[in-house]
Amino acid sequence: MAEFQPKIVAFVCNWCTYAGADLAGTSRIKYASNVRIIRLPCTGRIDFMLLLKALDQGADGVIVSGCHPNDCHYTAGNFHARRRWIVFRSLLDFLGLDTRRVHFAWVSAAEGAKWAQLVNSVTEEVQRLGPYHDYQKLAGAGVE
Amino acid sequence: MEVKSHLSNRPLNQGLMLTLKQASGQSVARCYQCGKCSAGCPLSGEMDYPPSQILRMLQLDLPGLEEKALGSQTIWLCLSCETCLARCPQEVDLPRIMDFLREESLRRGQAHPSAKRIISFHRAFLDSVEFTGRLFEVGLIADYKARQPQSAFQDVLMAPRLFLRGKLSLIPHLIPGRSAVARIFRKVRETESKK
Amino acid sequence: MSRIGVFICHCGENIAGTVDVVKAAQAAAQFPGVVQGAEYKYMCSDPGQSLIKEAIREKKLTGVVVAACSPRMHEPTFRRACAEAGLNPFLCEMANIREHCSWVHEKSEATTRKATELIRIMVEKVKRNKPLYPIKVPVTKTALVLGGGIAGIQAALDVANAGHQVILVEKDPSIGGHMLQLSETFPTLDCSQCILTPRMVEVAQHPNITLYSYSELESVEGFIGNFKVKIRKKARGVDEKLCTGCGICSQKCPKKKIPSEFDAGLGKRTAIYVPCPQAIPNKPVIDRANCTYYLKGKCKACEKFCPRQAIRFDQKDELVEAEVGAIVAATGFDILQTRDFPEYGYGQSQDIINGLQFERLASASGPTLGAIKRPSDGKEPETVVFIACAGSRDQAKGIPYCSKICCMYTAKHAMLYKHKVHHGKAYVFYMDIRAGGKMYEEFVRRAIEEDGVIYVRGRVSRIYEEDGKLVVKGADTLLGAQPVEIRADLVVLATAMVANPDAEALAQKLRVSYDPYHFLSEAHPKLRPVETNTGGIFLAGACQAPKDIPEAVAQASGAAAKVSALFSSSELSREPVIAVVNRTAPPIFSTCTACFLCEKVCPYQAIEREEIKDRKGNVLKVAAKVNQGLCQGCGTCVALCRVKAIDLQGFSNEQVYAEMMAV
Amino acid sequence: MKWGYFPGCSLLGSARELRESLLAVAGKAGIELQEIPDWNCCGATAAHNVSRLLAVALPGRILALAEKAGMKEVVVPCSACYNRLAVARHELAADEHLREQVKALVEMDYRGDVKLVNLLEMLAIVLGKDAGLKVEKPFAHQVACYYGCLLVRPPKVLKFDRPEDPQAMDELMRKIGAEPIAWPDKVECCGAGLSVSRTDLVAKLSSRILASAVKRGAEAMIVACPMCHANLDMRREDITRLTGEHYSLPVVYLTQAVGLALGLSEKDLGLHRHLVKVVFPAQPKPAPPPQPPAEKKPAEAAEE
Amino acid sequence: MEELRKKARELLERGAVKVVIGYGPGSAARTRAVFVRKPEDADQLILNDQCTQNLSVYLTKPEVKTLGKPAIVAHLAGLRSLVQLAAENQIADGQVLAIGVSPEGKLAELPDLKAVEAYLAGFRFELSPEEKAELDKIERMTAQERWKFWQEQLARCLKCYACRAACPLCYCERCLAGNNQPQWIPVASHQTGNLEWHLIRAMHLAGRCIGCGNCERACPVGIPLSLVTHKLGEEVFKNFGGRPGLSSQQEYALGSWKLEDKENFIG
Repeated sequence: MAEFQPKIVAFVCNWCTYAGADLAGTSRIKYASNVRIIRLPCTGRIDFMLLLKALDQGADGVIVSGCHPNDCHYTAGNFHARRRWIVFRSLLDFLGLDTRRVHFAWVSAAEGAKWAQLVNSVTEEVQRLGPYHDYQKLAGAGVE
Repeated sequence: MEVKSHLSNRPLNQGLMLTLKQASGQSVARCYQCGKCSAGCPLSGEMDYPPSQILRMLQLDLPGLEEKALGSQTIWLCLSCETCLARCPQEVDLPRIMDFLREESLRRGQAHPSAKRIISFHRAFLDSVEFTGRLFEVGLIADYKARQPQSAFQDVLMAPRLFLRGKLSLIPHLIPGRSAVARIFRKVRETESKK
Repeated sequence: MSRIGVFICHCGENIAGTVDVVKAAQAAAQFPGVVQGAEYKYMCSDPGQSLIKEAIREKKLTGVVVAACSPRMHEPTFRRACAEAGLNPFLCEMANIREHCSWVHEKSEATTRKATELIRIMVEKVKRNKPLYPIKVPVTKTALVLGGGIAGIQAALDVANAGHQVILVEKDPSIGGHMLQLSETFPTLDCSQCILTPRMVEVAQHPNITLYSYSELESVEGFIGNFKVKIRKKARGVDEKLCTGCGICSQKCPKKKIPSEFDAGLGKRTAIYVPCPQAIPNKPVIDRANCTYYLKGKCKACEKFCPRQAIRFDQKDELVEAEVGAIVAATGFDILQTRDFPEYGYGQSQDIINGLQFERLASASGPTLGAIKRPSDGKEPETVVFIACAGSRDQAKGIPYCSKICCMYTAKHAMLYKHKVHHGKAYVFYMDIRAGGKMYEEFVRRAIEEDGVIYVRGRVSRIYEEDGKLVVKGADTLLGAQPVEIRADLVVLATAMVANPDAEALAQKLRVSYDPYHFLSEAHPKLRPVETNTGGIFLAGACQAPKDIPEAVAQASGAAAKVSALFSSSELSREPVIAVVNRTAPPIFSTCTACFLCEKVCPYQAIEREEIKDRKGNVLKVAAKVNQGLCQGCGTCVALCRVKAIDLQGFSNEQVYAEMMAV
Repeated sequence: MKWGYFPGCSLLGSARELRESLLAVAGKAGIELQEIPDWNCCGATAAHNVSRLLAVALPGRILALAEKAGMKEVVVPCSACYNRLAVARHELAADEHLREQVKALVEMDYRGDVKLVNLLEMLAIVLGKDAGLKVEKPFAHQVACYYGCLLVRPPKVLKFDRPEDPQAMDELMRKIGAEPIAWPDKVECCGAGLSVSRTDLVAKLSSRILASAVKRGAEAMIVACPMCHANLDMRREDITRLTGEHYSLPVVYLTQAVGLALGLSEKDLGLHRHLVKVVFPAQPKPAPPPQPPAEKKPAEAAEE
Repeated sequence: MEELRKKARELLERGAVKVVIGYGPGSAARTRAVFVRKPEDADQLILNDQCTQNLSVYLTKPEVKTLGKPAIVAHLAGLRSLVQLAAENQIADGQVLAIGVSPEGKLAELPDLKAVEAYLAGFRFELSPEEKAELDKIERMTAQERWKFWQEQLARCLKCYACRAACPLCYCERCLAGNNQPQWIPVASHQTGNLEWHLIRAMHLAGRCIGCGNCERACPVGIPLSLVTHKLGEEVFKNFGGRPGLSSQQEYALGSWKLEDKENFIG
């Protein structure tokens, strides 16, 4: 357990990915325990500010996941989300944040194994990248 | 797809299965003994154990059975025609497993006596390649017969007729890079002896 | 000051096996605002629930966190418990430490730590929960049933008999589905049509049932109790009101060689046709792809001879709109075709047929009037080989699942064959015999012991033609996997049951989830087998998973019961997880800037514009307002609103923010 | 058109006529085949029977050499070699560790971007419109197209034609005026690698295949693989000796049939090299095979 | 300039508008906004190359709203914010009269939205070569360099919110930044606070900002805020097409979607 254990926060929609994660559970598929799931009704509800707050709180990696296109329980939430992420990602990149730490995925209610693989691969990548000091050390710096 | 990765999440048995899994990524647990391979195998009738039975021996993971598999004629009769793999509902790469078992049985010196001819043919073949870089057919036959005196007269009748038809060239093709090829053989032997 | 109670469930060993629940409970008790940290073997059990209730009363809890399974499992249970103890049910949240923790991680410090954190996150959330009250929405007491197979028919009749209106939509010209094609049914061997057709007639005559045959679902809008659906009535080319179903048109139709879908390609039909004599409705349709008039522009024989002038070549598809309160999907299944089997000759041999084709061969109403004759030359087969698991349990063909019905109908087929051809030989290649069901195992034994069907355990590797015979190369794993070769006259493949080709599209229309094989997903594999994740939409029959007739019928009645329950009152109360626009003191009245971007993104048109007036009625301000009946609570508007004037009850900014800060 | 070319060992010896007919046809089509310099044996069945690493390393060297010679695609007429090269190529692409291992063994770089062209694919191009060749003497015979194992299996790796009852060769045959029979043994195994060591089994399998073709009215069997040819053409006496069956069905290389149709001479195509005379209809059953001569010195001589 | 004064005088005289919002002389050589309500005051108005500020920002201020129907002197950017404000339901059609000023300084009286949109249709809107070059410079940097660059820039931010005050599209009565329940944006002007404030502001302007540059001009410490707004403007244009502020019917890029929106970054 000497190796760096990153903190991963996952924002998932209730209908697809949360259920998919449940399925991973009922199928007893083992995966990295670094992830903390925050459940929201729909990817459409996932405010970009939440991702910032996650980094604030010392998350080293963030996962955002919901229903595949056309599968949204609310018909279009994931489409709105998709546009939001397109812009948000390019903004993060433009301001020099590490976009490799912010992962977006579609995981359906039937894709328990995909969820497990997603969590594992993100955990491994972030482990490789190390703690997100750049962002974390910001807090407190500068004039009060 | 889920089902697969789900299976692959099961713990592996020990013994030969484990080495097999490591060497070839093949899990014998995937086989559900439908017998389709044995049904389609062109030589299963000639084998001491049909292919699916060999897999069964590995599945049970009981003392004695591994050896039985490694000592079987089956693994040497396998033609690597891949019919089994092409039709296997569980996509078990049986030819790959057979390769593994042959290697293993040679390594452990457990190869079935009657396979001697087959093995010496392979050996003769490879020696020819190791020394010349290519296969020298005449040399191969001669060499093979040297190793298999009892079949000395086999194919003898054919030889002159092939010769007359220009199908037997008496001079081996020595390739410039044959030393490089020989090195490959040597290094492979080294790596494998390390196992 | 909040007083939160944390209740941790062992779930037997399921959680306690990997998570140190005692340690977690102690830790939880130390969280600020937590006044109780308890753990118990089974929280969902009665004693478990009373544990919570007592705590609520004694410790005057202002919030409850139950750390157990997924909220998708037991949230209702625990919220009800809280309500019974006088705590607003929406002040109860669940921390998912089973599906998301104990089941997916090894027993370790880290796992216990994660569980504890998940609990802390929920504690922080629940501190900010507000009492909420269910929302009442009206219910349209009409059900839409999709699919007129046995499942759809059963569901429709049950709902209709409960006194509610039903709209039954069938894509084919007649209802009846696959069951109508079957000869006899296992394990009783009663004639399928004999038991089905009375039900079909009942549907046709039922005052509460509106039948749209040869029609398909176009679109769905709305939500539980208030769906708006569009149904496409495909152009029959026939005026149903005038047509008496006399059948002269078919007799006169010059195109007589079209393979009949109903006879699974073994029989022929005309271009204007009724699938079968028992069809409901007994009105023909014109198959435009094959009709000479549509192909060449002339013929119209049917029109000439129709005594009622009911033929309408210019008829167009018609879109019917309807409002329904519930939807039952009973769209059934499809099967693999023989062409899907390379090793069995890509379906090139006429004498290799699938199970459904054998049903037609054996059916008294079939192309051979029930005589078993092989398609190629009409001879009676001396030897028939039946192959179970053809495509099923076959990873290589992408179908790892068991089709469930094949073991039984294969036994039935072999039996029927032996009954009709006494001297014939019937071989069945199988991997396992799955005969779980009332009288099922007995049925299979009968086939073997009394009717002399020979079972060979093993898959068939290959089939090829030789001297007018089909050489079947298999192996008998019970004989040490010895190769077995049978020279057969007819081979019947029990081909795998698969989802309908358009199942995925349907799922997306209905907004229900589906599995990797495109079968529609139930809300819970055990406890909510007929519901979907979308309120008001239910499942019946093989569109959910392979099923036999009794199971399909049972599920259909189950779905009907759910529908009736939903229709039992004219109002239904919905979880108040909906958006609200804040209202503040004058002069602002609401931080809403009335930019109405929310209006544009709302998939339910739930955003209204409210004018805030003074006493004299002058408009002081316009602000967004949420129609509680329409809002489904996706929260897209909330994420988009820049001032955060709009918020989502149950997942409010404050709650989610707090969760975030507790991570 | 200029292509890389890997003859493989048998084409220098027992399958000499395949080489000759291939080059003749290629020449006719204006395709220049450039031999991979210093190529070695692919290891055939022997290699992967005793060592997986070797079975990948030997083809690895060949592919690496082709890359070094700047070849984009390489024609591999022998299906056995084709199969070994294709499989090795596949495994090297899939397994990074193995790739590094092999690079070290062959002491060359390996990218894996050489495209392999088998005999059928090549002839499809030769007979394609663009080549502008016309059939001069239609090969008007009923033929049994025999693909053997190695052109179609393993399907997931080779992705060539359909695994059971493939069609590519049948189409080529129709193009040159032949009439391919429908028969079930197109991809049944002839015994291949056991040719010398277990002739008895090979005879059995090959005999079955010949019988099936004859029974269904084939006047010739078309093959693409030297190993199959060796077993089906050269093993006739063993077949007769071990199974009692006698077949006079000629076994013709794809390239030879195509060559004949394109008007090339039997000599150029090496038809005289077959043990079973290529005549239509097949020559009648000859007198029983001669007993082994008392003194077999010349024969021995021919070997040493 | 005379022409402008004449038009303003005339508009006020015939009561077409109650106030003319334009530029007047400010301290030193700078200009400031003036609100001319009497015809005789029209001479306060000036128009020269110092007049760069986008005056549309005043249209949504409560104080200004009470003055009655305004006429506003607006360059192209000003006109575009006008259209965008209309699209966002902040000003009603016909309730603002625009005096358009072309890049060459020509005036045009634009009584309503239709007129404004038609007028704007006569121009092409894209980044100037200089602006492009600036963007490229940043984009060519490595992520690390960009991070360093922005950290240095943002380190100067005082959280004075001048950028917000100057922005014609930051019209919220209660800005999120003032919201402390929850406290989305840290109050303190430490690095996190600064970064997040500008991130959030940028996201809120994405697909809406018409690039007038008021924010950058207003910034007392000279943070190159236009870089960010321009970048997002281009991103939105590249991915979804369309530029804000050209039609009041234009869909808000982040409030709409297409099935084929790119998702190469989604696993």
